[in-house]
Amino acid sequence: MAHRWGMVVDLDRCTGCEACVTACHAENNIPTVGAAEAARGRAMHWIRVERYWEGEFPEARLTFRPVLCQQCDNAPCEAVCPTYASHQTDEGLNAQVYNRCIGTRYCANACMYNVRFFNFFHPQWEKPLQLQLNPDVSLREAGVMEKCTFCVQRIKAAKSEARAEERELVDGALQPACAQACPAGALVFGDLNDPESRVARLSESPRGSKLLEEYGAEPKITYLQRQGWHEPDAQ
Amino acid sequence: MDRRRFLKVTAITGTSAALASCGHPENQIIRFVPEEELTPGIAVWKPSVCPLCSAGCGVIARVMDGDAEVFRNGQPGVTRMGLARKLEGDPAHAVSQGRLCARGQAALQVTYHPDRITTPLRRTGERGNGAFQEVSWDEALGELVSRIDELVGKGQASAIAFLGRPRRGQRQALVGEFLRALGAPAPVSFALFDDGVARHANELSFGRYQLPTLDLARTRYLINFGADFLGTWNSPVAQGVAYGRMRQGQPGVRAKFVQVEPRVSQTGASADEWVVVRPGTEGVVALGLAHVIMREGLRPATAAGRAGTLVDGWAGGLPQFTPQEVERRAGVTAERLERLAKEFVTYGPSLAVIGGAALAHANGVVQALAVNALNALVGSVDAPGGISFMPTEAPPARPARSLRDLVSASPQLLLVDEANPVFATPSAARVGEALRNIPFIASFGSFIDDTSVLADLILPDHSFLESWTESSPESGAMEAVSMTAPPAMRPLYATRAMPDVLLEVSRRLSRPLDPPLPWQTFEEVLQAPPAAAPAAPARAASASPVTWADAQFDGDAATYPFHLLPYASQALHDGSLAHLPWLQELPDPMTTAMWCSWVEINAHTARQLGIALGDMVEVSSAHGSVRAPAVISPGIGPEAVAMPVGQGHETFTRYASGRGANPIRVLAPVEEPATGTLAWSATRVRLARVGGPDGSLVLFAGATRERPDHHGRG
Amino acid sequence: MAQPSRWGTPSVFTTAHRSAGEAFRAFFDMRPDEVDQPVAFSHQLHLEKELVCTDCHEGVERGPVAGLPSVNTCLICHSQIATDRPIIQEITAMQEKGVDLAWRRVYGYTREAHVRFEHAPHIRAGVDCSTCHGDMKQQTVARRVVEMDMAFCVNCHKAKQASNDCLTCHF
Amino acid sequence: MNRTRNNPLADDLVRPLFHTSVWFYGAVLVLATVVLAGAAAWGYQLWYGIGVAGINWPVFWGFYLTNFVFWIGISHAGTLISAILRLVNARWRRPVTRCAEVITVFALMIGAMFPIIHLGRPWLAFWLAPYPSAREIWPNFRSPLVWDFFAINTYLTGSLMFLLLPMIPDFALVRDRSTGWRRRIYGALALGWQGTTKQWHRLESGMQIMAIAIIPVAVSVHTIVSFDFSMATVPMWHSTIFGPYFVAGAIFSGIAALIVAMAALRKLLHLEAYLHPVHFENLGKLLLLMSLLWAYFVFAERLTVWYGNEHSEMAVFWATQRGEYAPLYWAMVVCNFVIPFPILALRQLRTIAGTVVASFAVLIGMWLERFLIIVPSLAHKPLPYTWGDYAPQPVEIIIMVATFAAMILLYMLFSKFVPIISIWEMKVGNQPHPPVVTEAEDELAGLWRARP
Amino acid sequence: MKAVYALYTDPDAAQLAVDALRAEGVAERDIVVMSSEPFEEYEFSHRDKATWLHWIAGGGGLLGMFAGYLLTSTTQQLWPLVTSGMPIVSTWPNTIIVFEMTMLGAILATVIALFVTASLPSRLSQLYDNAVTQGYILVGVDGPSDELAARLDRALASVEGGQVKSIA
Repeated sequence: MAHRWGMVVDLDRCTGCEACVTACHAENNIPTVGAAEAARGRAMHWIRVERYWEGEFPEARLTFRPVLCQQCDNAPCEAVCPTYASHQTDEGLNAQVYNRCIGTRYCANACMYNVRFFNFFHPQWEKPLQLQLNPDVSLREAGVMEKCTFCVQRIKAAKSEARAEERELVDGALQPACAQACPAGALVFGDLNDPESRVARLSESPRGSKLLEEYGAEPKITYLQRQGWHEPDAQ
Repeated sequence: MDRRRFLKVTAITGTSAALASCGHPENQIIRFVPEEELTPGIAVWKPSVCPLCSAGCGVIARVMDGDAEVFRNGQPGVTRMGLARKLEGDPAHAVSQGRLCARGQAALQVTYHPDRITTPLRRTGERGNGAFQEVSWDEALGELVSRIDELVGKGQASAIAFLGRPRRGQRQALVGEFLRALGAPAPVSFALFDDGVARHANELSFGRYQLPTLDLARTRYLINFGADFLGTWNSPVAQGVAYGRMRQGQPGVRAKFVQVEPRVSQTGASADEWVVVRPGTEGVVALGLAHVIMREGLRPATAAGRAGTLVDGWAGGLPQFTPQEVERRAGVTAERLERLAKEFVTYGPSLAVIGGAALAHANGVVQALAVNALNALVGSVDAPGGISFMPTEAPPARPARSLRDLVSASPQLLLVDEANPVFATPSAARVGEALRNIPFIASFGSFIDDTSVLADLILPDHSFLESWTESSPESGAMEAVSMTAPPAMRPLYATRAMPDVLLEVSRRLSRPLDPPLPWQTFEEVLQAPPAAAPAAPARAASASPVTWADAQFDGDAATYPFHLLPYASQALHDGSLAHLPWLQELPDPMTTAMWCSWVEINAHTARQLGIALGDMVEVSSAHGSVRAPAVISPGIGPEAVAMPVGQGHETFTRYASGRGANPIRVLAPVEEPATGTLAWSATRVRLARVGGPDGSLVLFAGATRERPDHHGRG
Repeated sequence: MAQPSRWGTPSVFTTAHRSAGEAFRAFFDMRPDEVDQPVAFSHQLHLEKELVCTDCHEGVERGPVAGLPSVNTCLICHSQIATDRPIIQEITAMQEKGVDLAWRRVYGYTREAHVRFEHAPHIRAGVDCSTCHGDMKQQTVARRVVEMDMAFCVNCHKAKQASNDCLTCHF
Repeated sequence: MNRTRNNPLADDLVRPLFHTSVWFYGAVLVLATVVLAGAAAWGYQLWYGIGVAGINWPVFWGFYLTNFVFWIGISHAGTLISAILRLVNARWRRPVTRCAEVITVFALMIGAMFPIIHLGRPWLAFWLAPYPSAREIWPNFRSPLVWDFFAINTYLTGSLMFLLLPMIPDFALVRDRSTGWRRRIYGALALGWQGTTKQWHRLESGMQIMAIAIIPVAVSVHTIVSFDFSMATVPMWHSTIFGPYFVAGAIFSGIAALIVAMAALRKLLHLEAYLHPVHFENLGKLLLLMSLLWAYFVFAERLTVWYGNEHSEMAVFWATQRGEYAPLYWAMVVCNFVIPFPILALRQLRTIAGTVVASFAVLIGMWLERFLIIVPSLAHKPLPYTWGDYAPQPVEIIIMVATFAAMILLYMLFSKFVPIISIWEMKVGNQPHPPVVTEAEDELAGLWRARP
Repeated sequence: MKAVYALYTDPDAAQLAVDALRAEGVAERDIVVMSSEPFEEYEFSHRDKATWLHWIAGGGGLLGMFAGYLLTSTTQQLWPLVTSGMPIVSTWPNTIIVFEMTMLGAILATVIALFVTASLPSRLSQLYDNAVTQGYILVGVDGPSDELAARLDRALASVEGGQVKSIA
């Protein structure tokens, strides 16, 4: 059976440390845009840690929520793309084909999660910072939309390696950079079609919900809600 | 017909393209024969150690071939070489366990930083103006050796000083050996957030000059007094891993996490309960908890053992720390304290942690002792779910000298290894001025920062990926961890590892060292390490109890109504990482700010002073003032303002120079008396709006864009 | 753009084209079929001597990139063979000086194509080198003889029932 | 009837083609400079990237798409109005039709440029067109942008034909009155028109069919432009009212543009004899109707959003109602309703000057409306963390100004080369045979009543 | 004789001239009437009323509809890419393309049919007079025999207010 890649984000584990953010930058050749451009709202973070305050001092409470491309089944970004740069693969990935992208930015508007980022200018690396670039990942040029790919290069490498060695993929061995870096283990990645996989079991959790579920985009990322503390019954 | 064929038909041939592409300098540059066997496009994982903080996480570097611009024999060219492309936690390392924090991930950029020093430099202009000229290693070493020779010849070897970052392991031991053989005083370690207070208190309470390992995974009740253990304190990766297990490690079991601090830190954000206290009264709360526990007879005073006897009045049940008294002093209601105390003792294993701002007071040691005693009282020392001390072959030793000792000794020659005291000390401490008066300074760091800009000679070190590395963390794992790793990649530039430079210097000295150092290279040092430096005599475990002292603050409350709470930036830590663009552009988890400094202000305060988001405010202490844009936060009390540390470098590469403001500079030079560490939370300030937004506040999202009525949607 | 680097190259690495002409040529995929190589290496001659591709293009079975040989590779044989030829002497001299051959690529895709081609899976699938590179026995200095446009790849993938999803090649 | 009946008319209307004042050249020079500045700005943007515009994350669409919708709206001036009036055979339409149709064609051309200017990689815009290529990939017909491509193409083709076909007899007229190079050019343009009864009849019935065909196309174009927004689940975009709302808005702004253009022509080309106050009055009534319709749509849209009280939509709602976009929002209401309504409703004010003032207000108001549909919604998408804002940059402003200059320039040049009032249709209008109704009687009836 | 014609300013006169030509036995299709405006009120302008233009437009529309359907459905099946969980051949959105193609087909068919049936573009025929665009109505016959020409000449002259001309 084909894979269906998905993720579970455990908000109870997330500490907001942003290890995932830098890991993603390093893995996916995401450019830093500099202070001036960042001030104009052009910073690119395929994964970000949203924080929401509730209440006021001294009862203020904070929740962190890592948000990345939700890899929706009914992705609103896909249909609106005039050139098929955005479409669904048979493994459930919400593909972004850079060479096909003409930069209408319609997908980014259609995406209610705002997880798509646009190369307003050509990315620049002041030499020799370009030596840090991952040769397995494309460098996106100006005018091209980009977003989280679930580290498709890792998926492809792992599948290719498994095929060469004539074995099945092992659950947990293949991880996107963010999940791999996360110290608290808040991000769990895997194959939703494998009922034994950790991600499939966790996504059944009663704590689970989808972000902006009411829009019906059917994301493949399940958020496990943060829990409160209750006094244990027995000592 | 495709585009290509179309053009062929129109008879535009490729000749012009070929001619044009010859014009690119890349195609004219010399290509050197690769020095290593590489399979193109295949990644190799090589172990290394993250050098950015003292946690000592083992990392693995993904090395792949690539074309690097290099110099060979003074000739510019390009060569194919193995290049580290990504860092990840080493799954086999007991501290990092395959995980890595944001800063560790960004450590990659240290190697490839465009402003890295590539060859030795000699100062040419005025000290501090940043003018250097490139010199050969031979020349540079010759100059350093002649300076040392001169001092040794005059019998002034004791005027040679070494200032480095707190490091452990063979590299540090080698420095000690070198200095001892030279007849110079012991090396001095300096870092802003160096936890000397916590170590000192642990030595008093438990006989270990060491930071504890927190067994969070098995804790069921955690009270944290200000330690940013999920962000920047101690061993954040290991603690993060354990925290994940504490939260959702076992089905149906979830520990309670109470954070006691005056401002919500990134760690505090994850707490189930935030207890606001006045700065410097964390220990009062701890002692209040102990009082309730003992009063209720839940634990006997003797359970705390030595840690308890160190606290004055412990045996009598701490009568002066009744809940009412705690409420008066710390601002925590008596009912809440009673409840917390009962919960803490009931739902064990429980654990209390103190660190960070709570210890950065003049009464830091007694605060730490209070928490240590509380831990001991509930049996959380060396117990599952409590604190323990990692058994290490070379236990951490109390430093023999401090920065203050170094400065007051007016050395003639200073060797600086990546420490940046000019940035990280209050201007009132006048460390920069003192350094300027040292006749000769040599720096080993890879970058020109606020301190090394004063150097006369810069002898650039390899990056950690290019040199042998070692990890001997003092905490983070239950078992002893020690590793060494060979270089992950060849050096990009004409740099040399600092230990190798010291060994080379020792060989070149006109009067040979006695005894001579027995190694030729750092690699040999790692294979046959020097004997551990003798620890400073363990402080006589004085059983004399320590009396509670209230935290003292610089500046009177009438003129300076606010406590200034500097805190370690999640991205830039103590500022030593401000040169890495990935970290500069990492949104702060609490404010989403990037590339800037800011002042966190309570909404009520902001309203009173007429300050809106992004307005420029001036924070003034009795010792100076800084300006930064305001961020209004519900996570800080009305009597405090907070500022992240990390920005405000005068000189520190193109990415950090002249960016933001440095709150450390305006602090009062108050020290914790027992350890001499800076009490960086002990300064009062006043606040004034000095202008509208100047555009320096760069937010990724959030604060400007959020309305109070839309919180927590989802 | 900032000052050139110490290598005389631009100090900034960017995906931008440096001139309108370069952008134009990239857009129309205008590349010479033949390029000037540092030495006139004859594939024909070497293949006739029963060398095989993987002798010099070592990475082709293992990784994404076939790899272009360095002078070290040349001199594995030529430290003994044909050492009297001027071209071999030149190469020997280069190795002594530590200077490598700056081969220029003949095949490959423009950056805008975002094609992430991997050799190894194709070799494993039994695709012959000549399918994409032509019969090298007929070529002296390698030249581009196969037009690798998208139809070329897609047709082969169709014929061999390999995946034709966009993410197969473009990511 | 005598032979002189028609000639003064033709003389009048052809005169601008043969006599050009210095002022004209001066104006062309100024406008061309502005247009060239816009072209230079676009070149700058092409070279450095779309980032020179003010768009950002998350406001990915800004001025360019505002102008796109605005100009496509303006394009409804012409063809739609003139087609409806042609179908209902409103007498007073005759001097108006060509003015209107020209607006359509030029506005469409300018409008269609904006989505291309706005692309990140405009050199690949041809991928929107369905054509067989080696890639075997075709456009995604589910994308509203592809619908736009088809709709605008159809509309542009139709409008162009609708404009050009009735120009042929007038070209023949100019051909017969000119000599030398002019005769050759107009001779070619006239396609050998002779005016046989068969040609006239085919032309008339062809125009009849075109008028029938162009109305649904025009409606579809602006509906599809509205689909660009309403297909996306962006707060206050995802609304079924958008189709008719946009069409009404388009006609609204189109009529306003027509009134302004007619007033300018009347003044500059001295066409007082042909463009009477009654034309302005009738168009003013239409404008009044559309203003009321617009107000109705806005009220319906706002009421349902407010009543529904959906979280993310309310964020946009309040941002426009009393937040950072409120000044623009209320300016829009003033321009689209508060100013035009009294002017157009009161007969005394419904003069040429009055309607022109009202039309200018409407043009500004409708531009603001497009801006307020696009930007506040994108700035307030469902996750509050991602809220943003937008400020236009010089490049966007220069290009926008240049397109206005281009519109005026094209209009001026057109009126210099083609009789701006259809001469033969004027002649038909002057034929004595139909029962003559006075202009006063004709006022409302003439709008909708077919000639017997 | 190449042609015989007369120029009238009054359409009533032109109508009389047409009737006169008919009376002379000139076939309906040989009578040429040119004017600078259509005269729908007069019988002479209705001689070519019968036309297939509406049907051709409809046919063009059908053709466009069919082309639109083929274009959308076949290209979507050619390389079946899933977007947004929609079916490969998505009827609703395709309807929009089909509609636009239908209208485009109808418009193009109309224009082409108009041009073909109205013989546009063409060179000016010999029987033409610049006076037509000055408001005269030309009534004449192209290429009559000499004998017929003389008769027509008279017939045209018999209508008041005309200037009879001939082209040799």
